[in-house]
Amino acid sequence: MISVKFFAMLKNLTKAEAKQYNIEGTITLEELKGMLKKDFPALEGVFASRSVFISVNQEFADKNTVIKDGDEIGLLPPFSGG
Amino acid sequence: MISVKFFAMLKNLTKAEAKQYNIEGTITLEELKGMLKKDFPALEGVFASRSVFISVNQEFADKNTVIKDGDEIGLLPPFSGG
Amino acid sequence: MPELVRIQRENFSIEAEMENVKKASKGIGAVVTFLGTGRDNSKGFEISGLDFEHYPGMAENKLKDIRERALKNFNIIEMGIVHRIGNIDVGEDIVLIVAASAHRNDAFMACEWAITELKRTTPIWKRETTKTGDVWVSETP
Amino acid sequence: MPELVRIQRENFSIEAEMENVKKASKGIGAVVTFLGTGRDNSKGFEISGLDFEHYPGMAENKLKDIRERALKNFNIIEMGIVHRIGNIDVGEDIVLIVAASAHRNDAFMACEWAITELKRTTPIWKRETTKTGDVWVSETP
Repeated sequence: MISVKFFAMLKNLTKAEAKQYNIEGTITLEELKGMLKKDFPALEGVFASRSVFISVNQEFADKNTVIKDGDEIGLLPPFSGG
Repeated sequence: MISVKFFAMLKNLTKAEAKQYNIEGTITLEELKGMLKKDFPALEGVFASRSVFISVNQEFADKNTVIKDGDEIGLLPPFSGG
Repeated sequence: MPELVRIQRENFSIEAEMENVKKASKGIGAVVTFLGTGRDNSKGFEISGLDFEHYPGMAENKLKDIRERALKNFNIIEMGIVHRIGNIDVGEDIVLIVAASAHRNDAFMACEWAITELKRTTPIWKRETTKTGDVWVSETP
Repeated sequence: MPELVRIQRENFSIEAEMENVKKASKGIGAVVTFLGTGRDNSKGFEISGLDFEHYPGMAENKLKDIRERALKNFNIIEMGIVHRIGNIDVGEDIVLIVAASAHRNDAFMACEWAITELKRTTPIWKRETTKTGDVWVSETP
């Protein structure tokens, strides 16, 4: 099982704090985004505008990042700390 | 009468805190330096090395500054505040 | 002795944080601090309060990472970073960065770099309360 | 309420000075401070204490002038400057400059400019006590 956490305005959009998925083997970031868009159509615009970072196990993911069972994924809108 | 104040290491050099002179009319900075060098030969090297600022009535003097009766002159070595 | 880098709900003492950094060495001659505080307006809107959310674990690690890179890349002796989360009133303190060095230029450079890096890399989000409702702020593109 | 710009023998409270500056406006979002402290070494010599002398009147006026020029030339809201004179031990605070603005870049620029200008234009002199005696420091050429 993987857990996807939503933060800040993304929690408002998805009306959820987190979402769990059971996956077999590994999936890519694009596959994850597909799953999320199906469950949360509001995320389509967010992914399209690229105004979101994705973290895997609390590190920034990149194109080549692969998601495996047990991973913690974060959907991070643009930061505004400081 | 004018009063010349010495600060920091210049007090050590002149072994004085201040020196008063009676002047008639006005004098130039160069004339003042001449008077000071006569009374405090140790100042010769200081003036030669230009490692001193001169203030008149607590404002930095320049080449054209003229000293008149009642003025307060400061002999200011390089600053080291902060 | 409190940790040099941390995230907390409660307010911090600027003096205590600076002391904590200063005691690293008697060779410290310059301490530059950046303090971020809650303004009463933002982009023309009146603000009546702030609320900060963070990604627990990841946010703390990103701040620790900033300190370590600052110590490696700048000629500083020590750095402390404290960021608050939760509700923060207008005028209250939000974030403090303390950079200490022998000479002032290094502390200025490291402090300014660290706050810029914090805003760029640390998963913390600000929500502003305005007359027309609460707005999440997106400052990093 | 203490003056924003002053020279004094006694130590100052960093927190009190920052509060004094912060209360100028609720539009302040960034406060950058420079704190100069007594180091235990200078140019390879061990220092056991410091003594600062100033030109009374002129030094205060030069500091006030720095604040006024900072307010005119930088986009800051307020600035405070405190410099101590007399005997100062290693590790003690010597000078504090507090610059407050809406956005951080202005406060960083004004604070860094102000301490550079202080060293350049303010008649204050430092004497360092070393093992081999007391030495007046000439830092400005």
